[in-house]
Amino acid sequence: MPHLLSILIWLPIAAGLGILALGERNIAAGRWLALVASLATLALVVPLWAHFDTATAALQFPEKLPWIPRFQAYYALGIDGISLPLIALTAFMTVPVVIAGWTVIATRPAQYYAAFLIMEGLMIGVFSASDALLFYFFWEAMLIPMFLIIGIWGGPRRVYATIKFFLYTFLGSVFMLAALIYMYVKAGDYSIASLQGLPLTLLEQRWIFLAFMLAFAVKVPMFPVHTWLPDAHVEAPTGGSVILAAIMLKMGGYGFLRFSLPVAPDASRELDLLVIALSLIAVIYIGFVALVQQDMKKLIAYSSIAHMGFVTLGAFVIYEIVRATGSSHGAGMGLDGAMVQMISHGLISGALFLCVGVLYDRVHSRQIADYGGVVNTMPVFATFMVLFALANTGLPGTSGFVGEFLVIIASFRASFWYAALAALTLILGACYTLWLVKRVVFGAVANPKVAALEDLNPRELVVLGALAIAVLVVGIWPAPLLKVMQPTIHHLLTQAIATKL
Amino acid sequence: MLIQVLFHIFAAILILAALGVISARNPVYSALALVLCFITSAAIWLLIEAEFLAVVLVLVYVGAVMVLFLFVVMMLDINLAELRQGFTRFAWLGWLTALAVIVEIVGVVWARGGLGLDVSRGPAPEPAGYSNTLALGSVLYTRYAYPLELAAVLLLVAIVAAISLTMRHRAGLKHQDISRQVAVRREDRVRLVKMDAEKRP
Amino acid sequence: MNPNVLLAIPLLPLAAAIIAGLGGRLIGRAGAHTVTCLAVGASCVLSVMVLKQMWWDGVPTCDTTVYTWLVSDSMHMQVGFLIDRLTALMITVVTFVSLCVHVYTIGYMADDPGYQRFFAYISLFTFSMLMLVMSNNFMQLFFGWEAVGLVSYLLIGFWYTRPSAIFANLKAFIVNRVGDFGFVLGIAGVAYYTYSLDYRDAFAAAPHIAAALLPLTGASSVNALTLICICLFVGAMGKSAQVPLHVWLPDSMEGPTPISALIHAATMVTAGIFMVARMSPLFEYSDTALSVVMVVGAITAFFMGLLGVVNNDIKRVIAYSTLSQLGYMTVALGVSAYGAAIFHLMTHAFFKALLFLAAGSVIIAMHHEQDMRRMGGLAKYMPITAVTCWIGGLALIGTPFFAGFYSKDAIIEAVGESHRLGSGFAYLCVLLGVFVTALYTFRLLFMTFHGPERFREATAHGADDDDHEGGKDDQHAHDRHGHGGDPQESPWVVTVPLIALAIPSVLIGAFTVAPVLFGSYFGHSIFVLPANDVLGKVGEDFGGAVSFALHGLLKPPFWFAAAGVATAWLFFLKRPELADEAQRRFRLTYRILSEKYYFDWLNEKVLAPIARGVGVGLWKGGDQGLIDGAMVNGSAEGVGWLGGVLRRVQSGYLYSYAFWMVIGLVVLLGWYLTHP
Amino acid sequence: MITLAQLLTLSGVLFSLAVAGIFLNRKNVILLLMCVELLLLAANFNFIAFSRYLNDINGQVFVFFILTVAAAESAIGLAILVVLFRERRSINVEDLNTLKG
Amino acid sequence: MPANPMSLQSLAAAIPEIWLVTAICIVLLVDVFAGERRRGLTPTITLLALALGAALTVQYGEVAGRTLLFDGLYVADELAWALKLAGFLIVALALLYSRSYLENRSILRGEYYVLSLTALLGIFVLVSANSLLTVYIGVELLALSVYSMVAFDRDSGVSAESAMKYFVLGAIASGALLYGMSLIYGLTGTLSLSELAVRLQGPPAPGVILGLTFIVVGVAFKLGAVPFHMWLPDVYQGTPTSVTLFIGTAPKIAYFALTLRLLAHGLGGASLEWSQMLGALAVLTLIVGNLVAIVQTNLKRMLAYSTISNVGFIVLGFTAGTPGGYTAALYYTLIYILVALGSFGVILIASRKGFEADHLDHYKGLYKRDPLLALVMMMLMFSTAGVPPFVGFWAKLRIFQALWETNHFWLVVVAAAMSVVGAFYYLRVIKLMYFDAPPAEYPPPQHSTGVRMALGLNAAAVLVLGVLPGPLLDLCARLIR
Repeated sequence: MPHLLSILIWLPIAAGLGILALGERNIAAGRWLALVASLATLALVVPLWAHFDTATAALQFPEKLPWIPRFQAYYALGIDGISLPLIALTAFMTVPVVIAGWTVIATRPAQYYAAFLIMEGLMIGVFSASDALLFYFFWEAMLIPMFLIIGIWGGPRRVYATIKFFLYTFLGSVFMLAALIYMYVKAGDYSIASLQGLPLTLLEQRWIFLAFMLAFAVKVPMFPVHTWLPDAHVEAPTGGSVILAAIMLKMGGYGFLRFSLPVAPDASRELDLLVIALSLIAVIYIGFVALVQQDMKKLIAYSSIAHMGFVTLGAFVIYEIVRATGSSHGAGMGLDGAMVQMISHGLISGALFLCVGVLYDRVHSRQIADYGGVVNTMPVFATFMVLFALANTGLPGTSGFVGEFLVIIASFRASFWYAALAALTLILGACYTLWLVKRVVFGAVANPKVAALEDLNPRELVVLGALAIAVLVVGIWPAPLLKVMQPTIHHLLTQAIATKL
Repeated sequence: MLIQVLFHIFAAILILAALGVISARNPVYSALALVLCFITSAAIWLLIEAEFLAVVLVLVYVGAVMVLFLFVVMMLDINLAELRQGFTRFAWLGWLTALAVIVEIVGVVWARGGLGLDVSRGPAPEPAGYSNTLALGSVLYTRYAYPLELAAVLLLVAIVAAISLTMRHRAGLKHQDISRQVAVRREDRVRLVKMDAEKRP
Repeated sequence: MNPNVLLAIPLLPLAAAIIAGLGGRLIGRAGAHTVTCLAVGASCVLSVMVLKQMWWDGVPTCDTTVYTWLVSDSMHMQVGFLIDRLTALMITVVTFVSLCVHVYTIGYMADDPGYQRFFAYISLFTFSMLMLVMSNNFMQLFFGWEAVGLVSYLLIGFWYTRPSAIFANLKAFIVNRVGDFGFVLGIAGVAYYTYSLDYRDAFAAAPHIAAALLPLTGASSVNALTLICICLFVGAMGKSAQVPLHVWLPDSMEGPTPISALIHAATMVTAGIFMVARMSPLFEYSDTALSVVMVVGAITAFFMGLLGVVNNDIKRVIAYSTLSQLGYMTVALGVSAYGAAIFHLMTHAFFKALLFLAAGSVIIAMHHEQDMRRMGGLAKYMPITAVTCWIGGLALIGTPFFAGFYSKDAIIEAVGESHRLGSGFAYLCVLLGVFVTALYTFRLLFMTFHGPERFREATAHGADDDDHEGGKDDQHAHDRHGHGGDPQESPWVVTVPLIALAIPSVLIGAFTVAPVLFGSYFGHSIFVLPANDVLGKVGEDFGGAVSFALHGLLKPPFWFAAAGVATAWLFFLKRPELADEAQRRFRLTYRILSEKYYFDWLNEKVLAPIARGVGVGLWKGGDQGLIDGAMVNGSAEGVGWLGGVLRRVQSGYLYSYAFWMVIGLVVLLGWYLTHP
Repeated sequence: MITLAQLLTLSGVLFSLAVAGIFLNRKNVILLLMCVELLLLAANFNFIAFSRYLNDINGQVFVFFILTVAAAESAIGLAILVVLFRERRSINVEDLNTLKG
Repeated sequence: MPANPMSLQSLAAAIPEIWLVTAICIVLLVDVFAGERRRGLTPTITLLALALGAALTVQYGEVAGRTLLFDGLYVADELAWALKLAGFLIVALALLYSRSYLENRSILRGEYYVLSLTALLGIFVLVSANSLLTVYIGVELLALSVYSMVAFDRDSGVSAESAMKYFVLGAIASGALLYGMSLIYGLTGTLSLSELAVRLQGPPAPGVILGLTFIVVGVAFKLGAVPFHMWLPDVYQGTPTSVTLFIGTAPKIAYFALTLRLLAHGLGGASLEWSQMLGALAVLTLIVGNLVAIVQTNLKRMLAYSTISNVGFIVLGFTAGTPGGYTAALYYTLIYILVALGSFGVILIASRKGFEADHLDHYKGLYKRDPLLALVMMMLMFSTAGVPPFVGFWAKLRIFQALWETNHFWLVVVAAAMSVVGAFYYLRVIKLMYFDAPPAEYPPPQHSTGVRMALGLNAAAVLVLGVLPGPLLDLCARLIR
């Protein structure tokens, strides 16, 4: 099927513009259009996955049109084993967002849906671009809809949150742009492949690595540039939080895998301890911070940071493994773990934010203190909430376990202490997540508002159910997911541990 | 030699006059000092055989521009009292800066090879029968036709701007409308009434 | 052996759980318990068949793979079954006890609104436990490990409206997570050295792992195997409630009694024991690790037993006895008498389940009163319960010929034989433990079934119940027998399991001791280095179950037990005032005991606040103060401030504008004229 | 005879005096306009000096145009001044500070 | 040099200027005779004249390669041709946007249009100047017209004040420029730029540097580079918005051309020196422009400072001192003009009779009051902030590229950091329009469909050029060559 990727990118964007064209007046049609479009996108992922050749690490479904001949910049698309799952995730997570906003978005629903669909297209673009300039184009463009989503449909402190979000990310990516252009000047074109192949001195690599790291660390987000995330999550509407946590954060990890490691392998080797240290700080420090949050969304936001710490840890621990064991044997596990962790965190955190959204729509409070004993009035919801919470604690059998398990095993190869510190998340994660569950879900009915709650409506049921199934499937049988990534990860590993000097 | 002496005299006057311009307490005085500046510089130009420009300078500036200045000064009934200007505490800083500029320029001029040409040489005297005016005129309307046209437009701009900025129709101001005066017809002015002579008793 | 059968054993309960859990509303209460009981019954039958095949038909060990969980960097992680005699024994025990509990629950939870949910949980638990014991690799082991933890979490918090319950289940999960922290590290270590998660490879590699050194810091390094084994054992400590990770078990009594019987006595808590036994090929090569195991077990065995003496909640007494018995098993592991440990695990499963269910039956009769001080003289009202409970008690204290005797005596002797570092201390602990066991057991029996009938006033003012742990569940506000009326024997669904469990509690020891303990039952499923084979030594003079028991009458453990019984009789039946006397006399000791050695105090009043304090500190200080305040908003404000300053340069005065221009000119000139 | 250096020096002095006049003067806008004239005069000096020195008439042509422009410029300047005075009833430089920051 | 004979044929290249002068006279006469009665006539005529001029330029004005006219005082090349065409369009748009505003302010007088035409003429002169003399005359022609436009609203004190400041400072600047020219002339003995380029080879003498510095000061003033920028905010804020729109857009072409022809071509010999000077000025400009813009409360003034920061980028392009750099500067200039047209246009539309929508708070909730306007403004703001898919991104990218090509590491860092700071105040405008509640009292913007359509197209161009930047980039590169 030709131009599948292009369709995946432009279909949602077109639909979004269509919804804008329909306008607020016939929003009913707009809603359905949004739903159909998002479902169609998801459906299109199926042939993508089906025709994906899991034997090769080469870019597949390639498309290449001249875009800016003067810069040798092409509208070049193509996916490999690490973009495919993320694209699938994007397509998958947009549907719940559309459904979740069905009735609850009162002001300007058309623009709300348009924003999300356009963003979906852009995000898929980020993951499928094989030209650095195109990548950056999508990467930045994506900020605009998110900026508006938080700012227009957000909570009381939305302005602070959204401007913080924008500037943080903008700061990061501007320097990435500078680095990209520098490499373009040296390489003569923007194709990611040639940037990866570009020979660079250690000094250049260092600077480039730092520039990239700034951009990606902000997105991931890594300590200490994570403070935009809690604010953004808390203020964003449910859908915004979902997309933010489920996909936007992944772009940081994707960037590390796609750019930092292959483009600046030597610098990565040199500075890996920095990243590892920051990741471990994220796991522990943030774990403690999450423990004391009073706001459900904030708590989940912080737990996201902690979980994303595993992504960066898994990605960079490979160098320590090589250093410690002298061979790259088992290093791939770290990368695998990072990838799986991204997917699973996408599902779980998205689901948790949807759960919070369900409560928020009813009670209009995110404060843990305003809840208690929800299970009495919403047993079905409680079941899902507990399930996702446990998945968040990395319970085996749920997707949350796979990534963390792989990363811990991999980091043990590097050093016992990395593994030990990383494994602390078992305890901390359980503490903050289950304490949240205890205070919100269990217990006697806390107040009349909770007593008045009614259980999930079919829409919410479908959404949460789908996510629950996804979480369990990935947890019980992750083999297919890893099979898709395998050759790419292997290729990436060889690129990452090779030297450019 | 004589020229040197004259030059130094004029130069001295010129600089003093310039100082007068910027330090006089009354705008009228500084305007007059400026006039003096122009005249002396015209003189110096004469000394270096740029007669035409010297003359033009006097005509245009002293004759037109400065009169305009004075006219404005007079027209605007400026409260001279409040314009009594004294230099402020930071004047020394200003003077210092001015000095710095002088030093930099003069330094370059006098430095060995500063300009890359022999500054101790003066302009070569023109041959006899040379007419500065003729030389100018011969290029002005041929080679410099284009700038000349532009200068014309420039003056037009000045006219348009000056008028559109300053001229305003104040209500109740009496002024004659030429076109109406010209366009007036006989009927408008005189009406011939036919009346018979006195009735006879 | 037919793999489908093996598959069926765990999957039947899972299916039942799913049906009862998701379809609970449709199939109703009867549906729920029918489905689950049938499923568990079926897998019980299958397990017995497996056991038979293993034991009598001598079917060889079977190690099959069900499916590949994932392949990462050429490391295959698979889901599979390892069925050897150890497994066979375990699955039989698990399914049998589970079955009893299912049946028992029908009566016990008769009119709990969460009826279906409950059955779903316990079937799910059966599934998880079976996955755990049948696993042939660490990943699946960990899955079962966590899954049983999850179910126990759900079951302890089954009555989620009770603050105490949801506190207890959170505590249970987190304490177990502390254990799992170590467990995961152990698994990672194994993966590191064998690049595989299958037992097979791990066991094969054990010797060379034992030779390897794992660098901890630049200078120091430890024996890899020791580290790995200790990490694994930390997991076992969490699951099997060894000091100091035992704190969750007593609180877990918040759950319904069947749970206490099924999970917190018979099966889940023994997972740790099973795991270590399963890992015997690893542990055997690390004396250090085994010493640690032994010492921890010994401490648990004795000191947790002591707590049973001062507690008045009937279920908690049994809970502490469970702790202590687990300690015995751990000690047995520590002296590499794995067989004895498993054997005791098995016997204990029966009689401890029996005791719990008996206690449950008492609790039913007492309208969910659990305080023994409000019981007494029940024997004549509920004979079956009393008798079965006595049997359980006798088995527990290791009366010769009873099941408990064989296992416990074997352990004590094995410890006696061992020369491992710390075995002296261990021996002392287990001997004194025997005395303590007898003491609290008979205290329980006497206070419950004999002596004055204190339940009449108890039921009268049973409402004002001082200690929050006295589990009154409002769900049971109804009662089958009117207040003040005499307590009556429980219905058959309750008594039948009691009897069903009483029989093995008496007999199973005598019948199985020869093969399981001293015979070749376990074969290769348990690995013991010849040097460590203490059981072998114990077995040398083994002349059959009867003579073993007769010998038992002459050995110190028996006399310790007798002394315990006597003391109990004296203090709690003959002259109860002596008990109060002693309590006054040894106030400090009593205080320490009744405060449970201040473990809970430490956790709740010290560790938890510290953690929260750290969290708040990092959040307010680190995130909001330093990063947001100083770095983010700080720089923003800095920029704004600078803007404000620069803005003032734009003063609005022509001359200053001109001045700046000239300054610019001067500077440019100056720079370029002085730097040609 | 008058050397180039002398002329250039003179013009330099004139130039900086004119500039100084502009930022030393705190009161009178008209004075600023006069200083501007002075400034142009300085430039003229240079052009004439060089043109004579190089025997190249173009410089003087340039001066010719400068004079023209300067005349126009002063006309417009004065016009603006008039407008300003009409509005503010003042030509005090220190009153020209409503726009700032 | 041989005086080449002037035939109409040879003058074809100068058609824009020639037509423009004619047009000026026509408009002047029409205005005089149309008088008070037919106000609408002059604007219409002017627009027609501009359109016709553009048409003529396209038809006859294009030249192959580079030809000198008027005895080498005038250069006609592709760049000049394109820039003049752009000039026609920009001025036309600016006048189109301004019309209703002028009416509301009752300053819709013929002179306004005449002056803007003369300003355009000045621009043209600069664009195709090839002699110091023509440069000077062009500068003055433009400056004088603009001074008088700034003061055009005779009833507003602030506009008079800003005009006066502009005038005086501008006079200083042109004085400095002139002084520098005189020195350069004296030291090279020629006024012709192309001749200069030939004669100025090798390391420049101090005298040349002296003259160069004066010229740089003059140029920097015209561009609005720090510390010669101080006229800019006051003028932008003080003058009627229509004039702000005018001076914020069209003259930038001229100043670009001025810098290119005078420094890059004429004084190319001393490129090392002046590029260093410009680099220093650029850094200052970026920092001051962005930082001070943050603390502004008046939109016009904020945009003025944003202009300054954009000038910083343009100057960076020249700092690179390579054709690539000039291309970048040209591209940036055109893009900047496009955006400035739009954003000041929005202010014009948002203002009503007796209500100047120049305070930032006037834009609160514009999104609810007038979605189209808000959308346009948002796109423009994102564009200037340099966020794709809008064209501003490419402008910045092109500058960065030029700087990397010449290894100006720290300039890149400063530029990058400052573009982040800059993003903040553009976002603030969007925040006001989109996230804040609309206050009741502000009158709704005007509904002149034509202008709105033009604005819409303007914004659309920003987007389209952003998605497909190729052609324009190529054009700029071809023009510089």
